Amino acid sequence: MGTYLPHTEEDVASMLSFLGLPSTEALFSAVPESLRLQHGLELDDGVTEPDVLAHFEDLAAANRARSDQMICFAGGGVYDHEVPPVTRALAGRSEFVTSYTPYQPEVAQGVLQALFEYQTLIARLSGLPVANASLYDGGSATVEAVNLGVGASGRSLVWVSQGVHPNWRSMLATYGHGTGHQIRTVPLTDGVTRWPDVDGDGPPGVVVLAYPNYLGCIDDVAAARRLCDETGATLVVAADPVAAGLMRPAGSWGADVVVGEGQVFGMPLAFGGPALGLFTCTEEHLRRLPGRLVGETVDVDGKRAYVTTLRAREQDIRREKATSNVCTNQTLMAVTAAVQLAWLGTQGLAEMGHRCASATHYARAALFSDGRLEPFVSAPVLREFAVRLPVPSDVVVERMANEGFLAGIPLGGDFEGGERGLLVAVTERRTRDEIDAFVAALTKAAR
Amino acid sequence: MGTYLPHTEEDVASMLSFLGLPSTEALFSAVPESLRLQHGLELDDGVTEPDVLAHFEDLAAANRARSDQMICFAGGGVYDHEVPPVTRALAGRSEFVTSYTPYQPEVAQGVLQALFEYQTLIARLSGLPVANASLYDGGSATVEAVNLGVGASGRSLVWVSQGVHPNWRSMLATYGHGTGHQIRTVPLTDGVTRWPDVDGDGPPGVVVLAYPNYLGCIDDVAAARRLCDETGATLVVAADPVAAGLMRPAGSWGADVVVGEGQVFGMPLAFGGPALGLFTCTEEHLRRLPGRLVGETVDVDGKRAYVTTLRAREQDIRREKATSNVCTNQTLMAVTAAVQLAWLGTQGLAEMGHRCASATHYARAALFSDGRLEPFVSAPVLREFAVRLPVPSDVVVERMANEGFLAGIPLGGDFEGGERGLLVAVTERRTRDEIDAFVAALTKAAR
Amino acid sequence: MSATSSGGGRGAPGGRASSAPLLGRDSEPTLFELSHPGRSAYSFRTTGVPPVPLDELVPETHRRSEAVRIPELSERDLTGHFTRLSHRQFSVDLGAYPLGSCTMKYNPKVCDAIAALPGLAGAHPAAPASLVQGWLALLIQLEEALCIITGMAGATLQPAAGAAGELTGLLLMRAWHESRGQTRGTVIIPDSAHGTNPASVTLGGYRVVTVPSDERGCVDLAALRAVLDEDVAGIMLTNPNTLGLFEEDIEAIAGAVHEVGGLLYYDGANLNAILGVVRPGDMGFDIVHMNLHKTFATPHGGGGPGAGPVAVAEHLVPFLPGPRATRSRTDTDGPDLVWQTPERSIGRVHSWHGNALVLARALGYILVNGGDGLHRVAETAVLNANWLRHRLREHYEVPFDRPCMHEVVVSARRLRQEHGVRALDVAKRLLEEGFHAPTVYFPLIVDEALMIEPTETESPETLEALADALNRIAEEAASATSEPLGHYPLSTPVRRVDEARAARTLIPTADARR
Amino acid sequence: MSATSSGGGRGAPGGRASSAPLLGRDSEPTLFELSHPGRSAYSFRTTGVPPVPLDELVPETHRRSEAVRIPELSERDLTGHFTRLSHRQFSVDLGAYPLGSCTMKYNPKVCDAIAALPGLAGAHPAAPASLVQGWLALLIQLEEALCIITGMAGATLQPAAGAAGELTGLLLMRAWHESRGQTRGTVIIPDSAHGTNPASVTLGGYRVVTVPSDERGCVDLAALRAVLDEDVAGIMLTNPNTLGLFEEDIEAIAGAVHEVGGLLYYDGANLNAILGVVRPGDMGFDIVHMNLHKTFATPHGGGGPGAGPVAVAEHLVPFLPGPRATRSRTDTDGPDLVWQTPERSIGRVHSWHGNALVLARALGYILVNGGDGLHRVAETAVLNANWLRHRLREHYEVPFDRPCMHEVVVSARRLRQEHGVRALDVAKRLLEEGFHAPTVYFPLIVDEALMIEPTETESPETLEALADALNRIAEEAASATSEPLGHYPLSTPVRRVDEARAARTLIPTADARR
Ligand SMILES: Cc1ncc(COP(=O)(O)O)c(C=O)c1O
Ligand SMILES: Cc1ncc(COP(=O)(O)O)c(C=O)c1O
Repeated sequence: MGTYLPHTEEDVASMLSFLGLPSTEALFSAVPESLRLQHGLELDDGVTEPDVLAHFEDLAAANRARSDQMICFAGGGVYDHEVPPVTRALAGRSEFVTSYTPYQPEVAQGVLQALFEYQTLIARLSGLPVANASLYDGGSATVEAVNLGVGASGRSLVWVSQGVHPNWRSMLATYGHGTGHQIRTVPLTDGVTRWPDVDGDGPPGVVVLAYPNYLGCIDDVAAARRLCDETGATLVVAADPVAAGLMRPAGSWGADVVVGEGQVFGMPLAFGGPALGLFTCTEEHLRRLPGRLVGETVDVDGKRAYVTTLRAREQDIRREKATSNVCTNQTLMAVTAAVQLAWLGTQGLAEMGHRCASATHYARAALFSDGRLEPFVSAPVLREFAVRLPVPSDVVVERMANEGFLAGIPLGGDFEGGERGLLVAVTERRTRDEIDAFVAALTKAAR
Repeated sequence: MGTYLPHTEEDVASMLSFLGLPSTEALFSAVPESLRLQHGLELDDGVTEPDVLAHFEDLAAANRARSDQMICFAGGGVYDHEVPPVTRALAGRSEFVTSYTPYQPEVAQGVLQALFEYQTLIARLSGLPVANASLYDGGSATVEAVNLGVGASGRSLVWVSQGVHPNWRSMLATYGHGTGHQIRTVPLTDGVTRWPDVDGDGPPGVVVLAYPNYLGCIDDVAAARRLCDETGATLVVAADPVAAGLMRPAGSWGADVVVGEGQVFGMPLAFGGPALGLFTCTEEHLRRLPGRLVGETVDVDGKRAYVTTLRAREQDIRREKATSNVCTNQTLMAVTAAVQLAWLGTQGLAEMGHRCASATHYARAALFSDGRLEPFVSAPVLREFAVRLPVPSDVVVERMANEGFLAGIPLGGDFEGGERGLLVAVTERRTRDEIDAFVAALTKAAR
Repeated sequence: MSATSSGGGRGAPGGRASSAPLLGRDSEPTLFELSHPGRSAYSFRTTGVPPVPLDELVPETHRRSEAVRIPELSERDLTGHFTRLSHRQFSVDLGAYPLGSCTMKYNPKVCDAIAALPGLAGAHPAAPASLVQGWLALLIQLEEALCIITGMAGATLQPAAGAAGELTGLLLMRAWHESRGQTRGTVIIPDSAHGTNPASVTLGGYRVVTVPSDERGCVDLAALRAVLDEDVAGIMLTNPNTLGLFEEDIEAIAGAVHEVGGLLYYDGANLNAILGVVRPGDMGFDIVHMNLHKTFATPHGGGGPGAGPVAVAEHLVPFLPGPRATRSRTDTDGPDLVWQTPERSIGRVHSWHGNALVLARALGYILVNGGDGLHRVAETAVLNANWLRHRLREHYEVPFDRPCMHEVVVSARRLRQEHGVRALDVAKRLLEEGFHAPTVYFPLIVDEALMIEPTETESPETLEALADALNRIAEEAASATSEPLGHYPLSTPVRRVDEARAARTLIPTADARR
Repeated sequence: MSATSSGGGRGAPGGRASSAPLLGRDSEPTLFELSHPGRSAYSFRTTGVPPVPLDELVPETHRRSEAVRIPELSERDLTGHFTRLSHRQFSVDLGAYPLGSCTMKYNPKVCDAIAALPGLAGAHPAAPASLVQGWLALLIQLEEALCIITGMAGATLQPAAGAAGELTGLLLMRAWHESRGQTRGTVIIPDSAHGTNPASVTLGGYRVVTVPSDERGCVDLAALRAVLDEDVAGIMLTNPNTLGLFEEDIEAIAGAVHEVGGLLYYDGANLNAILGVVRPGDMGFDIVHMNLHKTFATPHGGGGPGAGPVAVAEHLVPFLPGPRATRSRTDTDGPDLVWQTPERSIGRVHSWHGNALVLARALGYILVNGGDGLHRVAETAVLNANWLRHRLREHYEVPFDRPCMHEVVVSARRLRQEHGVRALDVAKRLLEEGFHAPTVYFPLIVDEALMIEPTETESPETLEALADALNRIAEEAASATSEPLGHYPLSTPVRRVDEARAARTLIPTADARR
C-alpha cells in the first residue's frame, strides 16, 4: 500500500523527468543488475492500518501475563508501579517523541532541559554528582560501568557479586568477551556477598555489587568499599532506584559508579523494553562517562541554554578511542523518568518505597507465618524476596497463572537450590486483598 | 484530598495574613451565617486517582454494548465508523483540548484556523456557502434551524417529516414549547414523506425533511422544495453527512438550511455525546446564523488571520434579541471533524459512503433472500434500513446481545407497527463474516 | 519557486514548520492549500464485502455528479498541519488563563483516561438499558452528587452546556407554572447578567425584565420589589454574581420572588466559589444549572464540549427531561437500572443523554476531590481572587472593593481617562507576558472592565507574576518612554487582528475568498 | 516581586507560559526552580496494607538520614512545565527534519496505538513463554520479516540501538572465528564510516584498520586489497555509504574479504535506500544490523529508544544471542512458541528481549507497507534525494555528483572560501526557515559537509521549499546587504549556544551551578 508516501504517480513522473530519468528503476543504476531483487521482497503486500491493528490486538490477547488481567508479583528489575495518566500524556507529547538527539540546541531546548533535569534527579538519587542522559537498560549501564572501571583501574579482572541480576551478569560475560575482561562471580552466602581474598589472578580492577541485590537482600556496601580501598578497584553499585528512596545513597557509601534500571519511574512493564539505564559517577570519572551529557550554558544573548557537552568523549568525535559506542539511547525514557519523579516529589518517592516495603513485609509475614513456606535466605530484604518452595518454582508459576497471578520469577539454576526458589516482588499497587489471595493461592499451589 | 491544589498550609496562612484575615472562613463573610453549610457536603471524602480510575473501569466493564466487545449494527445518527489513531492524536492535543473560545485571536489562531477549515468542509459537504463553527448535536442543530426558519418566514407553523430522527422531533416539541412554535409531524408513507395540503392552520413557515431519513430511505427533497416554493416556507434538511459523500448535496436541492449529526467524522459512539451539530445555510440567512462563525481577515501587519465574526448576532452582545443562546459549543468536535475529513480526503469520503452502502446492500440481500424476514418499508435505502420482525424487536435485541451483536434500534411506537421494527446500520467497519454471522443470528433470534 | 521544474509545486509545502512560532512566524497554509490531488491518508478495514456499483445503490436523480472536494494530504502533512496549528494556540496546559466567568482551571489528565475507556467511549446510546448498566450507574452517581452539591432533589444531565441548561430551566419554569394553570410572561435578570441569560429567557418564551445593580454591585432590592408581580415567572441569578460578589440579600430576594409565585433560577457558572460553603438550594433557588466544564474541571475544548446539567427542587422533579437513569422500583427480573421519563416531563433536550463523556470526566473530578476537597477548591479559588484584588488595587480601580468571591472585576477607566489606554490594550499587552488575558468589557455595568478569575489551581507564585505583570503594564501605560500599549502584542503568531474587516468583507470559508 | 508580602513567592511562577515561544521568549524555569515544599501531584492506590514503621523495615545503618530532594509541584505546574518545554522542541511532527544518516521519516500514529495495547505494554518480560505467546509470535514474525528484507537466515532482536547491534555483530564475528580456532586482530572500516563503527570495533576487541575512499566516494578497492590479510576478522560497511553512494564494487569487496576468511558486516543505518531493491545478503554480507528507528519509522524519541536487531547468514545463526523466540520443535504439550538459546550463543546483549515496544512498532510499519510498499519507500526516498541534489547543485558543491541514493552530501566549501560562511552557518540559518538543519561535518571526508536526507515522507512541495530555502541562503551568503549568516538563528527559543563555555565551566546538574 505505501500509505505514508505523499507522492502521486504524476509527482513521481514529473520528478523523474526533471532528473532526466526514464523510470524509478533508473535511480538504482549504481546497483549491479546481478544483485537486484527480481521479484520484490517475499513479504505479503501491505494491508490497511485497521487490519494491522486488529492483528496486534490478537497478538496482545494471546499474552496471558498482562498486568491488566493477571496480578503481578514479578519484579527482577521491572516492576508494576503506578504510571499515572499525566506522565503518559506529558512524556508522550509528539515533540518529545518525534525529535532526535539534540544536535541543534537552538531548536531542542525542550529535550535538553528535560535531560538536564533528569541528570540532576538521578544524581541526587544516587548521591553522586554526575549522571549521564541515559543508557539502554540496567544491564548495559552495568557493562558500561565495568568498562569505565577497567579503564580507570587499568585492571581487567572484575569481581561481580552473584547478587547482581543474572541477566546483567550474563551481559557482562557476553561483552567481556570483546573487551577481554575476566568476569568472576562471587557467590552470595545466605543472601549477602562474601568477598574472597585476592588470589593468584591478582586484585580486581572493578568490584560490582547490587544494593539491594537480586534476592532482595540488603548487601554490605561498606565491605565492598573496603575491598576497593584495599585493592584500588573501582566500586560499581547497581542500586534499586525505588529502594534508594529509603536507603542511604550508594554514593554516600563510596561507590565510584552507581547504575540501575529506571523502568520504575513511569514506564510500563513493556516486556522489558524500552527500559532505562541509569548511570552516575564521581567527578573523577567524568572524562570516561559513557553516553550523552547535557550541560548548562548561555546563548549569544546571555540567555540560559542547555547543550550536550564534553562531546569529545563520544564515538562520533573520538571514534575508536571512545570509551563507549552509544549513540541512539533512551532519551524519551529519561524524559519520562523526569516527569514521573517530579510527579512523585520528595514525599511521593519516599512513600512509594515505604509502601513497597510495608507490602513486602505484610506478604512475607503472611506467607511464612504458618511455617509451610520459608524464605530462601534469611538476610534482611526490602521490597523483593525469594521463597523456598517444596516443588519446582516453574510448576508453581504455571499453577498460579490459572489463579490469576504472575507469581514471581523462578530463581533457576544460577542459585543453589534455585529450581525451587521463587523471587517475589510486592509493589505499592498491590492491595491487601490481592496479597491475601496471593498468599492463599501460593500456599495451595506449593503443595 | 484536593490533589489539584498547589497551596500548602503555609501558603494559605501567608496569603490570609496578607489579606488581614484570620481564617479561610472569613473569606466568606458575605455569605449569611444562616445559609452556610455546617457540616460540609454529604459526599464521601476524596479518594486517590488510581482508586477513581478503578471505579470507572468497573463501570465500563458493566457496559455490555461496547463496540470493542459487541459488534455494532446500531446507528440512528451515531455510527461505528473508523476512528484512526492519527485523528485521536491530533484532535487530542492539549492545546486544542484545554483552551477556550478564541476570545483573543492573537493567541488562538490554532483553534480559529481549524474552525475556518471545518466551516469550509461542512459547507462543501452540504452544498451551501456558510457553515457555523458547531452546535451541540444533530437535534439541537435542527431546533436552531427551525428557529431560524420561523424568524425568516415569520410563521411559526412547522411541518416536520416523520422521517426526521424521533429524538430530534422530540426536541423540537420540547423547545417549541418555549418559542411557541407549532410542530406538526407529517407521517411517512412506505418510507417517504407525503406532504399534505395546506389546511386551516395556514401554510407552514418551516418544512423539515431528513435525507436519507430515519428509516434509511431516500426521501423526496424536490417535493419538499416545491412545497416551500408554494408556501414561502424555509426548507430545512437534516442530511446524513456520510450519505452526502454519495448523494446530491441537499443545498443543490434548494435547502435553505442543512443540518446534521457530525459524530460520524472521527468521534467514538460516546454514549451519544459529545457529538457535533452541523449547521449550514444560504447567505440570505447569515444574520440569523446561530452560534459562532469564524472569518478570515488580516492582522496589523497584513498577515492572514482568523477571528470570530458577525459577533453582533450572538447572545453576549445582542442579549435577549439574539437568535440563539449558544455560547460554549462543540469546538473540539469540529476540530476533530476537520482532522478526520482531511484524513479521509475526497476519495476516502466517497469510499466510506460507498462501502457503507455496499455492506448495507449485502446485508439486506442476505437477510431478505429467503423471505423469512422482510423490509419494514420498500423505498430505496442507502446505509441504514429497517427490518420487519415476526416478534417484538426489543426481545430480539436482547437475544442478539447474547450472540455478541448490538442488533439495531427498535423502532418503537413512533412508527406504525414499530414494536416489531428494527433499524439496522451497516458501516464500513463491518466485515462480510460479521454480516453473515449477524444475518444467521438474526434469522434465528427472530423466530 | 520553480514549480514547473519539479511538477510538485502545485500546493503549499507541508513539511515546513512555517507556522511554528518556534521557527519563524509565517502563517500556516490552510488544509486546502496543502491539498494535492491523489494523496491520501485514509485506510479502512478489509471486510470482504463485495462492492456494488454505485448506480445500483443510489438512484440516479439522487446521485452526486462530482465528489465533495475534501483536501488530499498524506498522514505526514496532516499531522504537520494540526501540530503546527496547535503551536499557534494558547491553552491552560501552557499557562495561566485568568478568563473571568470561565473558570479555566487545570483539567486533570486522569479524566482524559476515564473518557477514553473503551467501555465508556464505545457504548451506543440507543442500546437498551440492560446492556449499558455501567453508564446508567455513572449517570445516577453523578446526578446524586450534583444534587448534594447544589442542595437539590433531582437533575437532568442532558443539557450540553450552560446555555442549554438555562433554556431547560426556563422550560421547567414554564411547565411548572402551566401545571398550576398559570401563564406568566416575564423573567427578571439583573443588569450584570451573562448574555446567555436574556437570550435563553427569550427562547423560553418570556420577556426579559432587567433589574439594576445597586451601589454595592448587588441586585437593587427595592428595584426588584418594584418589578415583582404575578406576571413574573421567575428570576435568574448567579451568586456570586458576575462581579464576583456574593448577593448578601439572597434570602430577601428569594422570599420576595417566591411571594409572588415566581421561581428562582441559579446560573451555576460561578458555582466554583461556593462549593461546600453554601448551596443554591439552601439560598432558596428552585432550579440550578451547572457548567461542568467550569466548576468540575472538564476541559473547555477550545469552546466546547461542555455540559450543563440542571438540578431542581422536589416540586420540579416531575417535569425534568427524560429519559433519566433511575433505580428500578419494580421487582421484575429486568435490569436494576432503567431509563425513566418523568410523568410530566418537558421532553428531551438533547439527542441522547447529554455530553456523556464530559459527564464521566466531571464525576471523576468530584470523586477524586470528594466533599472535603471540593470545599477546599472553593476556599482556594476565593483566596486567590482576593489576594489578586489586594495586589491590583494600587494600579487599577476596583469598582466594588470589598471581599470578592472567586473572581475580581477591576476597571481600566482611570488608565483610559488619563492615558488613553483601554482595557483591551491591557489585555493585549498581557498576552505578551505569557498569560492569557482576562475577560474584558464584561460585566457590562463596569466601565473598561477586566474580569479576572485566577482559579484555585494557580499557585501563589503564578499569582505573584500575574499581579506584577498587570501592575507593570499600568505603570507602562503611564510612562512616556515605553512602547505604546496599542502596539501589543508583538510576538504572538499574529498581531492585533482586524475584526472590523472580518465582518465587512466576510470570508466565512476558504471558498469565499475573493 | 513582593515575595515577602505574599509568602508565596519562594519559587518561580509555574503558570506563566514564560517559555512558550507563542508568548514571549523567556527561559522556562527548571523543575527545581518551580518546586515548592509541600506541594504534590502523586497519588497511589488505596491498598489497605498496614504501614510498618520505617525502622522495622530498613536496618539503621542502611537507612536514609534525609529524603531525596525531588521537586514538589502540583500536577498543574508539572503539566505546564513539560508542555512549555515541548513548545521549545522541534520535531518531525512540526516540520521537515532532513538530518542525514538519521532517516527522520514520519512515524505513523497507528504504531503509537500498537505500542500502547495493554496486552503488549503490560506483559512482564520474565513471564514463562506459555503466558506470553503473543509476544513470542510477534518477535518471530518480525525476525522472519527482517530476514526476508535483508536476505539473512536468522536474527536477534535484543540490541537496543544500531551501535548495540554493531557490537553484537562484532562479537558474533569473534565467536565465529574462534569457533574455527582462529584469533584475528583487525576489522576494516572505510574512512567515511560513522563513529559508532570504530568505537564498536574497539569494544569488540579488534583493532581498526581504515581504508580510504577513492575519488568516486567509494571504498578504494586497491587500498582495501592492500590491507587484507589473515588477521582481518572482517569489514564493516554501510551500503549506500555515508556519502549516500552505492558501493558498486560490493561484489568484488565481498569476494576479496571472504577470500582472506573475513566476514562482511553491514551497517544498516542506510537500509532505507535499498528496501526491496537489493539485499545485504545478496551483496555478500554475513551480518547486518538494522536501525528500526530509522528504516522502520519507529520514532527517535529525542535520542531514543531505538532498536538495532542483527540478522546473520546461516553459518552464524548458532552464535546468536539468546534467548530467542522459536517455534517449538518438540511434540510435548508445552507451548507452541518457546525461548531457545542457540547452542553456541555469544550470550545475552540486553537485560531482556530488546526494546520490545519499539519492535512491535516496526512490525506494524512493515505490515502496513508490505513488500510492495517497502520497495516504494526506497524508490521514493532515493527519488527525493536525487531531486534535491539536482536543485542544490547550482549553489552548493556536490563533491560526488552522480546519482545518489537516499541522501545527498553537499559541501559549503565554496561559501566558506569565498564568503567565510561555514556549513554550520547554513544550518543555523535554515533553522530560521522552519526546517531542521541537515547533519553537518559528517562524513568527515567531505569539507564543510551538509548531509541531507529528506526521506520519502516529505512531499515534492516540501522539497521545493527546502531547496528554495537552501539556495536562498547561499545567495544571502554572497550578498553584502543581508544579515550576516553568523547571526542566525534569530527567533528560536535560544540563539546560538555557547558550547565551549558548557564544556569549560561544566554544569552537569542544577546542583552544580556555582
Ligand atoms: C455567568 C455565565 N452564565 C452562563 C454561561 C453560559 O454557559 P455555557 O457557555 O456553558 O453555555 C456562562 C459562560 O460563559 C457564564 O459565564
Ligand atoms: C551510519 C550509521 N551507523 C550507525 C549508527 C548508529 O546507530 P544508533 O544511533 O541506533 O546506535 C548511525 C546512527 O546515527 C548511523 O548513522
